[in-house]
Amino acid sequence: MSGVLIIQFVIVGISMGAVYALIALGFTTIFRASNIVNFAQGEFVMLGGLLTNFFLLTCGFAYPLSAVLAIMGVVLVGIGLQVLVIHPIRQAGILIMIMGTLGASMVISNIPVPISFLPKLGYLRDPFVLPPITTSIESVAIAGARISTQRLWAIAASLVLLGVLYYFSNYTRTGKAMESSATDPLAAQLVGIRVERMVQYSFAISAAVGAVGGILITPIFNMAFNSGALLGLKGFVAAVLGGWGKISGAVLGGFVLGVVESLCVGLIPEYGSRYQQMWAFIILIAILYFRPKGILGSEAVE
Amino acid sequence: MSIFRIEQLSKRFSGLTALNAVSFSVENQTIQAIIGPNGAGKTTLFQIISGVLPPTAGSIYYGEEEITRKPPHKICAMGIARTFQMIRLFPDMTVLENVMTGGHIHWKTGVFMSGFRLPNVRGEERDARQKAQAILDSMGLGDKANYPATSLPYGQQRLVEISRALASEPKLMMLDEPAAGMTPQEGEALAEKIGDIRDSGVTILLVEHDMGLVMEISDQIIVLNYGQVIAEGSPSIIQQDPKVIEAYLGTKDNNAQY
Amino acid sequence: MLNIEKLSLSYGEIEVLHDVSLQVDHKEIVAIVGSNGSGKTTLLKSISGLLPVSSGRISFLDVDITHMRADRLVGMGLCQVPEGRHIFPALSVYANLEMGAYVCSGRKARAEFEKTIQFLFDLFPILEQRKKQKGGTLSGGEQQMLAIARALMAAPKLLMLDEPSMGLAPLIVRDIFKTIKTLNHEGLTVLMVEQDVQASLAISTRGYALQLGRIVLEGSGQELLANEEVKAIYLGKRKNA
Amino acid sequence: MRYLLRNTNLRIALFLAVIPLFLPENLFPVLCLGAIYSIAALGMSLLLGYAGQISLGHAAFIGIGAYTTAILTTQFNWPVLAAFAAAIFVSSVIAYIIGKPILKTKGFFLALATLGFGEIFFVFTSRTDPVIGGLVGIGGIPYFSIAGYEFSSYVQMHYLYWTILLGLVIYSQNMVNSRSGRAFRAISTDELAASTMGIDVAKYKLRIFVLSAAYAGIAGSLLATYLSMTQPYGFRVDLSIFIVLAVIVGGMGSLWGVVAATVVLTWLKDEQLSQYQEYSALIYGIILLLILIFVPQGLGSLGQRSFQWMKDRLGKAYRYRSNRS
Repeated sequence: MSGVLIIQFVIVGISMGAVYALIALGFTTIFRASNIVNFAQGEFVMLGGLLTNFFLLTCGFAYPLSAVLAIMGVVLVGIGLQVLVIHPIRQAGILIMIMGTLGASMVISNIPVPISFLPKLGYLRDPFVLPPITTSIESVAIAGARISTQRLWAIAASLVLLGVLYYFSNYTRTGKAMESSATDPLAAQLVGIRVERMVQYSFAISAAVGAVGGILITPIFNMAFNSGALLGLKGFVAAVLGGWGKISGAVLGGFVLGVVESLCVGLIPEYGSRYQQMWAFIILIAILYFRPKGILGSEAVE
Repeated sequence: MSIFRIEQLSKRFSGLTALNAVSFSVENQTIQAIIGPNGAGKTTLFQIISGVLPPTAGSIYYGEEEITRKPPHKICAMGIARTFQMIRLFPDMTVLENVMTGGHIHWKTGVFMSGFRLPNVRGEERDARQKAQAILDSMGLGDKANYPATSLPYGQQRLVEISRALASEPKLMMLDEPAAGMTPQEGEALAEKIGDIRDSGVTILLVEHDMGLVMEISDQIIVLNYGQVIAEGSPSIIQQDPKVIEAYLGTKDNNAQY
Repeated sequence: MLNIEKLSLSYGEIEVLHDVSLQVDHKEIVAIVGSNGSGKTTLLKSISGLLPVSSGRISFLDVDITHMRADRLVGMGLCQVPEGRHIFPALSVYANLEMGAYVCSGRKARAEFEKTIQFLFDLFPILEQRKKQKGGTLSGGEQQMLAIARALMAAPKLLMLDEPSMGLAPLIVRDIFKTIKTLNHEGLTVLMVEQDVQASLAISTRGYALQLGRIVLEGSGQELLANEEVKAIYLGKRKNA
Repeated sequence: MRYLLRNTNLRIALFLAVIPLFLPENLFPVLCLGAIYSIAALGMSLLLGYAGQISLGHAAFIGIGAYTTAILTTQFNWPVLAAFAAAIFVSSVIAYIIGKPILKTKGFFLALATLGFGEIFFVFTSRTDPVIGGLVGIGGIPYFSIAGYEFSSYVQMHYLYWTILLGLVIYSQNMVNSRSGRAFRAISTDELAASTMGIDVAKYKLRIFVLSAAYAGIAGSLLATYLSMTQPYGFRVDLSIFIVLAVIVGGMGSLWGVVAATVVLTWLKDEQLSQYQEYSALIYGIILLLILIFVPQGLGSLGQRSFQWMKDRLGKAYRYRSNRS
């Protein structure tokens, strides 16, 4: 195995990890505002790609406009999820919450199926790929390894979103209020924070983050209406791996998971790629056993 | 003879010192009360003794054996039982089942065998039931055995909790505010029951706010304040101790300054 | 100012408050005393909208607030310092105070904010020293001061305090009660729930004694302090002993 | 005799014994599959309803039972009964190994970890071609047989499955009402209080996890002989969700309730929804959400609640009338 090839796998891993990081950020955002784990997080990613594809192909809008519309659409879905599903079951306990978000995931991912029977929308049932964001330069060379510009976009965007979310939750009034309503809902209400509203905000934000992840990943990854669940689970694994509940942990976990997964695929002959979708969960079980707090250490996990 | 001893026990929670080098020992078959203002560290002390929280420093001895940092189920198996400040009965069980659960350590049938209703399993179950019923009878709750535990009034739920703790046949029993939420009459009855339990050979460690009850039944009192032992002695000594009056009962004469 | 009529509240089957009626007038300090489990905290929580009331009526400044959400009450000027302080441990002292002013937004509020915070720093100099420290690293007494200061940031008309003396050394309790008295002189109405009967009744205009969810006694602070029954319940001198 | 008739288990057994005489032919598969899934749901009911621990990976244990039976009977020519026993053993052992690390977690994390385990099982079976046949799976599994007697018709299978189920219900009832059952119920509501009663919480959680996986292994083994084949897609997360849903709908603490719910849900899924093909997942998801939102305590509680409501109504009407007279 040549050094260049290893670098290649690492860079591919980092770019995939960037998307895992965005999904993990979505989990973290909701958890920090409500102590809820949203198992439908992966659907936001899928919808982000799907809606962009829809606006781009079917409506013929420009790429940036399509992306913005798609993000707005996914945000609406996120808020709808909170209002229609999460809110009614918020008192019913953790089991119902898990089942509720799983059920929502099942519904969201299958909504494209009936819609696909409308004229011109048949492609919704098939896997799809978005065109890359930048078409002029296809790839650049880094230390001898070739890397597509789309992958660089994914890395850059996840770092920017990390910065934005970090600033938002630590330095803005609303960000602090969101976190306060999860750490101490009683105290939050007593200073006049409307806790329910904060939970809605968190769903909106994490839907937006997920949608961005979807837009970035779809040009690299064969997306289909049912790919959301697996992506969501891997994002969750990334968040646990980095340190549950921490913004920095989500991002670090995402990158580490992406790189480890990519190296497993690249370095283990034959079995590495054959069992590609399995490594993340083996890492998960190992981390739960040896260091449930994750790399950066989280207070949320005992 | 002392049955139980604590040496230099400390507990810090992220910068706050809840217990600061607390030492004391408990004589066999006595009622030892621990009093002090809310937040003085009494409940933390119970949590540490029963293995729920690890101490930051110090050690705990039961008889001659050190039990510091043992898990709660081992501590229970050694003969130390407790009740909780906020009642923690198992809500989906009847009163009798709660007490039977308290006797968990005395029976043997494992998970896989318990599905077969073999004669020895049935016999064990019958014994457990009888013992639990006997304890409830002695606490005056015999007729409430088949009620859902949380349907009883507050005061009786406290008695169920004590019965549940008794079912493990402890040598040392820790009661965390047993009289809270009881009417004065219930408190009186409780005081009598606690005395009976001591006389049956159980040592009692008692945290209680009802000073009347404490003064009436305790053999020895420890006063905690700010995580430290500020006084120790018999009820009559404690009642006269100026430091205790200052910390706990409040000083009447300096009200004027408010 | 605050008027409670025949308030009852149950948790499931068990009724924890029975027909509680009380009122608080402008510029009063009213103390509710009672032992653990008497329903004091439940009462305060139901007033501030944290627990749903089964029956009865609560009005504040002549507005019916019986079923109003807790966060809206803060905007109306009804603030509570909860039992156990409940400061935000991960936020700095300053950020805690900022959160206290959450309901005050807009430019005018910004100017108010600086004034209020200066006033509070004068009142609690220790908080100014610890401005940048995380709330969770403060001592118990400092946390209690922060909790009170945070509630004051919302410019309350009525401040409700739940066990402000809990877990604090006597000297600090004295400080806190002195501060409450000072605030009251400046025009703040106070309703507090306390276990420390001596200290709380001594500074109160009026008091109520709560036992097992019922108001059993009512009177001026001094009257209650002198009352034999109060002594019997709270000072450990049994009537029959 | 009258005592016997009052015994619920016996009444249900009698009902099940005579029902093949009256049932339309096309409902037999529902009853057979319903019984098989009920066995897994029963295990889940012990784990989730009594001990309060969630698992979203039980489809994998069903799969392990099915694959063990399939491999041993088709490739090693084991008798079915021996393969059946091996299936229970293998699923228990794997549950023991996997349970140790993941039962340290709770709630959301336990859900994720078990979900991840299910995913590992799926990826492994679908991507491994030698011995287990990859996505195609294993076919040609013989019918269940005991000492040469083969259960090959629906009626025979009906009696076989329901007899096993009845035995397991009784076993579970005994366990629930024993020292261990109380320990599980204690753990589910208050781990801390349970541990101060001398209950070794970690040990008991592992035991019940293994036991419920053994139930799943039994179900899997029977499923393999019923379908005469196994495929990775048969043991995906939707089956795990199905089983958890059956426990929720049936009522967390009611064993026969869970069985009834499983049969109804099997009918809904295999008979009704399967007609809608591609839409079935969507409709199923919507039904799942509606159940969670409107009857989170299960349909058992719905029955109870409407009964209570009727009683209240009747009581009021009665009082009203007597006041007027």
